[in-house]
Amino acid sequence: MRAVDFRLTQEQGDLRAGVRDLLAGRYGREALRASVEAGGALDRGLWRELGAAGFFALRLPEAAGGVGLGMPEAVLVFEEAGRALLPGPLVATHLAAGVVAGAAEGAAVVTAFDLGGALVTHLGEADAVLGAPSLPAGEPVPSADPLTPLHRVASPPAAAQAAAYRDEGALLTAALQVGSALRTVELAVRHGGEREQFGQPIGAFQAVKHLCAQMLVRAEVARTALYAAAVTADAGEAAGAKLLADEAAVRNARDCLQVHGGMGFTWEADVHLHLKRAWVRAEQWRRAEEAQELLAAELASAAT
Amino acid sequence: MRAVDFRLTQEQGDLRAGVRDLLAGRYGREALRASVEAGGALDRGLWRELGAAGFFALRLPEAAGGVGLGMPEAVLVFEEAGRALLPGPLVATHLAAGVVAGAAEGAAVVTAFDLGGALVTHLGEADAVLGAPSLPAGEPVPSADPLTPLHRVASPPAAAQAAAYRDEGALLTAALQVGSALRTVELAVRHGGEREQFGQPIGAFQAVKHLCAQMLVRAEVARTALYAAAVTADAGEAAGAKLLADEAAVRNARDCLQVHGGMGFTWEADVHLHLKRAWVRAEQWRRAEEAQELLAAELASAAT
Amino acid sequence: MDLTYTDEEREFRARLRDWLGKTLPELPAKPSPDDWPGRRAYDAGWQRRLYDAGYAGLHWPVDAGGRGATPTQHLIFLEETERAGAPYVGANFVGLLHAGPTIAAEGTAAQRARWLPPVLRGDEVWCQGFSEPEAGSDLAALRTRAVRDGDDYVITGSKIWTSHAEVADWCELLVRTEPVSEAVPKHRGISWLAMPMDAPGVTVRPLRTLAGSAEFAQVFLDEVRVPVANRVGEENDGWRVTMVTLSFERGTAFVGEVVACRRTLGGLARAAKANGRWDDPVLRRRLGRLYGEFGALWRLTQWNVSEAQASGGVPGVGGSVFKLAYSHARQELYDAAAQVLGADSLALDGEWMLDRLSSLSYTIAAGTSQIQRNIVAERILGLPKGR
Amino acid sequence: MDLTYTDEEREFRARLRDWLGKTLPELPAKPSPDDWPGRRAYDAGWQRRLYDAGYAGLHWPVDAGGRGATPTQHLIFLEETERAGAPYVGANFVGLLHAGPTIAAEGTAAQRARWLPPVLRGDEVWCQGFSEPEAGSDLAALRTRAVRDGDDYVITGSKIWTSHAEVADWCELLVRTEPVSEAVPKHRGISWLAMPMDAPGVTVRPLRTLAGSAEFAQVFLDEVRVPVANRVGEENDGWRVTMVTLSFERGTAFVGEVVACRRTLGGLARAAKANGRWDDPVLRRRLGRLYGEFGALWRLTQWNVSEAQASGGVPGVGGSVFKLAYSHARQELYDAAAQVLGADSLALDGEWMLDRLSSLSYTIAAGTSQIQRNIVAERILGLPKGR
Repeated sequence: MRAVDFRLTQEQGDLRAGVRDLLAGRYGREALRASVEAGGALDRGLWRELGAAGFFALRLPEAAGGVGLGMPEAVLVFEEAGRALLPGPLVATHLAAGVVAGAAEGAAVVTAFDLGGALVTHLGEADAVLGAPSLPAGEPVPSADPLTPLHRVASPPAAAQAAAYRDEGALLTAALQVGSALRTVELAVRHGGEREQFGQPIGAFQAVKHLCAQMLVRAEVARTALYAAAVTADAGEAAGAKLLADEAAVRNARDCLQVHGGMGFTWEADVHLHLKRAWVRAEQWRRAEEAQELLAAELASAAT
Repeated sequence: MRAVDFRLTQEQGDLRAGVRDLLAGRYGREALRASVEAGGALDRGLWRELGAAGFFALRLPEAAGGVGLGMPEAVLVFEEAGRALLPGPLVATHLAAGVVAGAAEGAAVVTAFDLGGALVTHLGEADAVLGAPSLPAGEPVPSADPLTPLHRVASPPAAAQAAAYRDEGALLTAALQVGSALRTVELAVRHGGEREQFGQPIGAFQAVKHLCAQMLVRAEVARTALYAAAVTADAGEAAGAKLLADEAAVRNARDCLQVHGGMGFTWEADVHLHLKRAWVRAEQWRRAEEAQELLAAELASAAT
Repeated sequence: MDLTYTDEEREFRARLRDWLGKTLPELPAKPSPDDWPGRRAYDAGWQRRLYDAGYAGLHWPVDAGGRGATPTQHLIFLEETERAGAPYVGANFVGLLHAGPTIAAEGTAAQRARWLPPVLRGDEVWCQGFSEPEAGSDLAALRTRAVRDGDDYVITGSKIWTSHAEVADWCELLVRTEPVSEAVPKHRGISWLAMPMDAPGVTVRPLRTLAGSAEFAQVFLDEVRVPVANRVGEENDGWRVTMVTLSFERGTAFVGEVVACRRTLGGLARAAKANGRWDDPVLRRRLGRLYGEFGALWRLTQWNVSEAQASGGVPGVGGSVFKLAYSHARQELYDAAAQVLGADSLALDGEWMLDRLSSLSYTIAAGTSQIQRNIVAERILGLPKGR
Repeated sequence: MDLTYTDEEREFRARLRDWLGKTLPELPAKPSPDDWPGRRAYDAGWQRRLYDAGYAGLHWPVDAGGRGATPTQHLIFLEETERAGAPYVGANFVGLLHAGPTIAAEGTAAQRARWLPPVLRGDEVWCQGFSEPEAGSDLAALRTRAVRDGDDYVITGSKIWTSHAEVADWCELLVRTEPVSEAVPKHRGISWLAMPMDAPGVTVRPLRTLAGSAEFAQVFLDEVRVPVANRVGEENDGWRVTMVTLSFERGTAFVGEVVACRRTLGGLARAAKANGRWDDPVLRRRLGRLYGEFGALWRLTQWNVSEAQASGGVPGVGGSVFKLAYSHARQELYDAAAQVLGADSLALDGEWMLDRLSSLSYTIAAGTSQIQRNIVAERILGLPKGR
């Protein structure tokens, strides 16, 4: 007899560990910093390896050449990608598997109009835009996130174009945010344990300790919302997960920077990469006010 | 030569000290707790003494039997009243001086429709309602603040009735809030220095220390806004002062309660009296969203 | 990750729902908040009905007289009783959730036999004597002194924040049986006793809270004699015994409240629709955000229960994470309620303000948020202790 | 309380406004952010114009070559130059606001004569060598060692967060002249030196910030010889000498920025009106609130200046209160900007994001918010130090 059990199954735990190992080996800190210096240019070889590992085809049925797993497994995989700051239009390409040729295998890079306007990520390297009939022309603009190149297209499509993918896109993006939020807790705790000031590790000061504790609280609440939404596929839960995950990723990166002090303000520290990417993801698929309105509508209908 | 000088003049300092002494002698802790047990019933003798001391007639011209001082002096006096948790419709009666017979001398108790609806404070003991032709009938309702009895009137007047007094009412109420916010800093600091846990005063722990520091920051910023608004008589500055003072009074009372721990949760501690009164005042004359909208309108017109 | 219920669990829920539907209409009228004997009788009556229907001590082990239900069944029980508006555990809180589980885990066979059945039947009420005026967050600094005299301890001191002291039969009491010294740190030298509340020398003085009610009491102990046989666990080992109880408190004690908060949020949405403030996006999105947050907290409860299920029933420090998030969200809920109601929130004839006042204790009681953050930082994250 | 200006002050403002109106159009084009020599030349040119017009060292004492203006006049100067969009102090920041005032207060007549006039004329640029990689918040833990050798100190160590190091002529350097020991606590044994940046053994390595620019540098010192005559203040008394400088930093250094923030807020309102988000009450009220807050911060600046005026020019710990409020408000301003711009905030072709990135340092630089809260709690509120 199995009861309601939130914990990961053995298979899920193995999947997560496998992805973490893969990324640690293939996209460690050196690779990350190389991406940064390359302005977020994608490594097509890595993209194909991700495809071969099932990153994009994870939820395609086995009959269609996919891995045949579900959203709970997908969010675990994307959480790891968020931890590792893996660049690229991961969510859009994953959603394009089975829709755009080559996406499932990692042969194609697929982006999306997920920023709700004229800006598109990774357009310069994309083979397709999810739901768009052809690749639109765009002018590159300098991006706040060194790992996310941006283009501005002349005539963006109607907002409806990415709508069909919005719930799933938001949820997978929430998974990236949760991974980042958990990672910045680790970075803050590690720095707090190592950096000494006034004769003791700064992590021994309550001010730092309590910042870190609240970081963990945010990340864990968001993670729980994420996993639950992945299991239930409820639109309200997905919106809640995106909202909480956006807050957790952004706030945690900010607090992590604060714990790092001046060191956190340098280009060399990874903190700013988490913060900038969290800012980008917060604008993708479903912004905070959209999530709040969706939740308010659910509340209102549940309350009547 | 005098330059721009924010500091109090000698006369202003003396006025404040005088009011503080008066209230310490006439409305100390025993009197306060007696008011609480009496459900906020007013001491008419004290009301007349306040009148005799110029509390209500402060800004009436000397020719009209007043003290002939201005708003900067009035906010100092009201700040002291806020510190002491002095009960009664102080603002409405002050505004009624020269308008309602007996208000200036403290012979009359004047309340106002300053809660923007059907609720009126101290109606049961009031001789008049500011701007209302006659004393309306009302049913007493149990009040969240033991020092502020509430009545609900059957047919409240149009919101416009108290409008003429709104800017000044908001500013004087802000002064009460600032006084309360400064007082709760003192209470928290005193408790933090006295209460020992884990072998040291709790005020030596960063968690408590930093709470207290932020309390002071809130109170000082609000106080500055208050004094400036009192000098300039600018409607936007008055709205800003009310907004910041409401936040400071409520948040400081909350943090003061947190610093006091379980003791702060008791009826015997004064903390809850500050919190409940701050909640009442935040609803009076100009609520947060009204102040924000007024400020936004000023910003928009300044920006064009 | 599996959030579907088994057939057995669905059946359990259906039976319970059915029983609640039949039983709740039969309950007597609720007593007034100040009528302590009436409240005790009401709570005892409800507990007796639970007992007779086989729901008492649902999550207690079978050998302690419980039903040995899984944590998930316990969760279903709390969810359904809250949704149905069933009475709260009330006067039986300490017996069922603190003292009882402690005795079940640490007591002798005789102690279990003496104290557990009356708790399950609702016949005996327990209160808690842990905190002292000078020992709040620093609970281990407690000073109430127990001196051995033959087969008795003779106890002098005082306790505070004791709920239901006026009507309790027993008090789970922490006392110092060994003075603090160089050799004995404060966490040592504490013992756990079951004290009869009618023992000579026990004086109860009600303590008024900021909500104006006397939910708590101070308990003064003047040479109270308690038999040594009433000690649970070894002498001087009471701190460890207590931690078992406290981890229960921080683990699953808020399940019903999260359900209640979601219900409150629904009422708030209805109130906002009725008074027109729902049209203000500031307020609407604030409520939407809270709806998302309490949804997540409900899932976090399930998560903690899953963990407890796997670890054999004792919730871990994860309860601190939950409590930090929950107590903040709950206070934010009532701040939002005040925004919905505006000035009407100041009139106590509304239903919200008393709950708002109570919620002020959430960041203080059962370990302040500051203490919880220390626990999370040191025990979960492994940050170093300060000098 | 008197917020009206005297005739003299009004006249000062009118003259300054007139001069700015004539002078600013004559300025050369601004150099690019990465062109350090160009930036230095630009800043020097501006300072020279100020000098020639009689505005250099406005608030410095007359006997230090300044104009002996009142703090209010200084405030008017900062307000008007910011409103007019005049150049920032830039490369002359340390000379005019840190090192210069320190030398004016603590230096000998010869030291003042040597170092102050070139600062006022914009001829010499200073940088600051205080922080070290291992001594950030705990500045007094600095390790850079100065050993006396005849008439020189021989200095080895490294400094970090040094702005304008690439183009500076002088560095105000804190060094340890007495090792820390039982008898010598870390605040003792520090000395303040003026180090020529072209001295052999000085290496400057640019430090890239998260905004992608090299605003700071690390400075490595390898047996650098600095004459003992370059020491300001007594040997081992540098901590006290430094505190004079730092209290300047925390007191009035942000005046221009508050004016700039209010201007930014106006631009934000225009942007929100243009893209339609002004119609969203959530955003509109957020901006309204910020407008109120920055209004209050501007008044707090005036307050601090009034206090400084009364106390003879040295700002007190009240600067910590201001900095805590201001750094939080400034970060909130850019968060609000991101909400106004939505996804467009991610494109660095907009004007906001670089400012947003810079604002992240506000709760860290010149004393983290945590350190500021300690200062407020201990020095203003008198709370006890922890063990």
